[in-house]
Amino acid sequence: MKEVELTCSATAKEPSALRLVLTLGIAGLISGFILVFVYQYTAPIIAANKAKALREAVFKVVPNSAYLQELHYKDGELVRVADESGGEKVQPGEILYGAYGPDSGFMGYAIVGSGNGFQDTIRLLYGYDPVQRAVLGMHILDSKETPGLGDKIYKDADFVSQFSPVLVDPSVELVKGGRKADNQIDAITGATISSDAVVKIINNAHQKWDDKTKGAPPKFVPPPPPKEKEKDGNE
Amino acid sequence: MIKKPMQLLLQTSPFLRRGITTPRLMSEVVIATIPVIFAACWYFGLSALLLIFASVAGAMLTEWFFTPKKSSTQPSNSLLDGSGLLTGILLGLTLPPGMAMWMAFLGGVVGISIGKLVMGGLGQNMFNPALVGRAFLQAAFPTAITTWNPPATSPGSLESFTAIRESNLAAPFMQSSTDAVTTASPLGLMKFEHEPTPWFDLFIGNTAGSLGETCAIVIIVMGVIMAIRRDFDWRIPVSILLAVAAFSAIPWFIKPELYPTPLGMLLSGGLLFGAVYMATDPVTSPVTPKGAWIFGASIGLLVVLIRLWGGLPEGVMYAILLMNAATPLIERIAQPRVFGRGRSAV
Amino acid sequence: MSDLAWIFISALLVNNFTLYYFLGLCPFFGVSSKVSVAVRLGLATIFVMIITSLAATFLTTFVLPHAPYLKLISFIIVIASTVQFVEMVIKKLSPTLFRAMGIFLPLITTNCAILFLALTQTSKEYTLVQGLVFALGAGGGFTIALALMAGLREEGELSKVPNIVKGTALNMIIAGLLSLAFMGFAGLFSA
Amino acid sequence: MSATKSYSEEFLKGIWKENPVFIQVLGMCPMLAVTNTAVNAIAMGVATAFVLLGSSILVSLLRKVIAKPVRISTYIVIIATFVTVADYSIEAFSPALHRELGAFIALIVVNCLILGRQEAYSSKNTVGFAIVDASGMAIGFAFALFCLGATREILGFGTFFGSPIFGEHFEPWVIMALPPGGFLMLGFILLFFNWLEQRKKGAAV
Repeated sequence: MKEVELTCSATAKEPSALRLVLTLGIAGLISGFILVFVYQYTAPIIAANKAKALREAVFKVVPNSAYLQELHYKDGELVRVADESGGEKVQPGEILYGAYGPDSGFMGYAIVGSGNGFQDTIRLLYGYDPVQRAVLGMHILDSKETPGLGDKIYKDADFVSQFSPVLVDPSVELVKGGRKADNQIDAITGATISSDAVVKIINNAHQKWDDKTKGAPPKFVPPPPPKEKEKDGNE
Repeated sequence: MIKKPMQLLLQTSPFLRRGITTPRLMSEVVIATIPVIFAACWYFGLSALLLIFASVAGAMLTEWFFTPKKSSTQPSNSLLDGSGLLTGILLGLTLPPGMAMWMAFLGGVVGISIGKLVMGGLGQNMFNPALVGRAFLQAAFPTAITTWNPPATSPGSLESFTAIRESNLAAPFMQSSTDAVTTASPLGLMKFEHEPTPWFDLFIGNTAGSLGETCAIVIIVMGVIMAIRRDFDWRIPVSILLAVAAFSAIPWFIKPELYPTPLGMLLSGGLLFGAVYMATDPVTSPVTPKGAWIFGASIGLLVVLIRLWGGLPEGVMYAILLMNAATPLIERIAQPRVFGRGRSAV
Repeated sequence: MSDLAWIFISALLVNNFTLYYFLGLCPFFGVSSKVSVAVRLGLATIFVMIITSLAATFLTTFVLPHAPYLKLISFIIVIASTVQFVEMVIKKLSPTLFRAMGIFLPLITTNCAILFLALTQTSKEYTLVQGLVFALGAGGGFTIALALMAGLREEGELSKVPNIVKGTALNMIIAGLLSLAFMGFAGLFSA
Repeated sequence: MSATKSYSEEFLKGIWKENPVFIQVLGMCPMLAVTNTAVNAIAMGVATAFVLLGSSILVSLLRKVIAKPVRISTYIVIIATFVTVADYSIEAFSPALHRELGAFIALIVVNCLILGRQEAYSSKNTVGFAIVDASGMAIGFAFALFCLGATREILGFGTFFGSPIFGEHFEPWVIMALPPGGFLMLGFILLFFNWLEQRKKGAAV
């Protein structure tokens, strides 16, 4: 409200154009200096945090896993993102994660799915075993469902534990009053829409990835010994 | 548009013979709720009376507490005009039978305080106070207010009348113990299970639902009587019901197995109760006939929208509140043209 | 429900910028005392939102991958210059319109709804078209909220509001009740 | 600007007499959205305080350099810089908090309170006074956020700083955690301040 007068009252005495440019130049210089410094310092920490959060989520939805690698579908098979993609950038939506046990044996895939919930978009990660054809676990990454009601999709342990495991054939099904078959999920009382959204997101994501995950899973390639020079885009 | 606090002249029809004073109107509407209360007791027993008592107490005590004891602007005691009593009764009738009494009390307090007193009292409220109370309860206790008890198996018998639901008596601020027998409301059944309820049950009220909303026949009869006595503008309920029937017929024609029949839509949930007792509140609805049609039709459209495609099975309360908010805008559009002046800008 | 329609409905009603995310409250309370003014400000906001959305898509595609830390600064500069630009264009094309809404234009710069729009469409990785639909819905939702609020406030002016409630407290409570009514839209078309 | 103003007075006015939220009703956009718990409210208060303090010092230092016609743009660039710093720091050191507060940290940029202080105070006063004024305002703002956050958390979740205080049978008032609860609660608090004001006036008469 006050800004109106502020912007309109700028006609007192005209300083030279040079002065204006100089002012903005100084401000820009200071701000640029601070920003680059802070960015340089925090970017690796933020990246590490994100990687850690992802690892933890993947290990949670695929039980007993200890390693993961990013995979994407190319020329009829799943390949590692890191070495096969070369110069091209893989879209985030086309990535899934292979999870491997402590002995590097394949444990399952972790797949990201998203869709519309009661209030806003829900993003979730679920573990999938292509042999058993079952969901191994489910973890909500991001949702704005109603506190105390819809947010039970991640706060209610009983609801979450139903996903480990649940069969995906013919499809994951939402029921009320207790699950009776291995492909059923019991809806949260009073939050049918949110429960339904979770089930739908998994079914949709499964449809997308079903054929692509039918082949033999790619082998785990242990990461090369950590080299600390991987900073990107710091101009 | 000038509002007088105590005297409300209804200009519904050109042949109106008498101005209706607020206490008279209020007492007529209060009397008109008695059959509905009776029906509620018939199907849900003593719970109905307990809840209505609690919400009336909440409403009246709030009104009493905040009314200036000696005030020049309010010549008569606003407690006696019956509006607080009516708000309390209407609020109580919209609650599910298993609701805790303290919640009903709180609803009465909230409805009167922020729905009415804050805006300047009787005749100045922008939203229907009873619905403000209920919307608050719906947002505050979403589980409790959507937990439905089935109606008594032998309605009207003494034992079903005196069997008090334990959840009514929960200690203030505490959770109500979940009653053993709960069920889904007809709208919930239709929405989530696609399972229609027989229309005759809906008609006589033998279904789960809020206390006052289940028995369609009583509400229809009382609505007709009140319309004849000109307690409200008949255009509002008529346009709401017509709009709901019309808008719900379209999806039903296309996919009858997925969407409810127009008749089912009309008879189930709080639609009739809302159309007759809530939307017709003269303070929060447009005064011109054209405005009343727009108001009612919009409520009907919103009800269908929320019921069929929204997250909640029922949307009557929200539809009325939203159109209460839009009433000033409707009045601008529907204002009769004054000679010598252009239309006021929207 | 198709993706675009859902983005629109969600921004317009379900996640209404003002009544759900509390955005743009300064103009919401500051400029909502008259309906005619409120609607005009709403329309101007829609316009600025659309241009901001286009600019944000451009920035996130071509500039920000190289300098992510400039996100906030570049967005706010884009918004400020868009508002200035709109002001100039309107002044040139229709002096009458400019006089009618000129005062409210600079206000839009400090409307957080616009910055939120740019940030959200970036973090949700909306395409150009999705971004435009999002801007249209968000701006429309802001306009609806503003018009409803203005109507209620004009009516409130005629009534005898208790002294201690007058002013921002009453506006805040009316906004709360509007927000409560808008909860009815939750989950609309989500299934 | 009289020469007699004291540091303590300039400091205290922001906390009570000119409290940015309760009295001036500024900067509501970012505050209502994130004040559903006490922790979020305090985090938001601290982030805002950091930005306010940082930009006030810088603006006050540069007040002789900044040319009038471009001062608003300069302030915005400076504020946006500090907000970006706060944003990155929170994301680096507390990812959980960053997820809770989301885009609302970035919205501190358009908080009218901060720009207002630069225009009304820092650009006209020495660094010392700018610091004092900014801290007072920041503490007042954070205090208001805390009041809102705490009441909304207590009623909406039945907890205070995450630990339950009413026992397990408490029925939370979910509405308080939702947007309408934010509006209503702030409305009630403002109502309470109006009432205090009126009582004071009544006592004076």
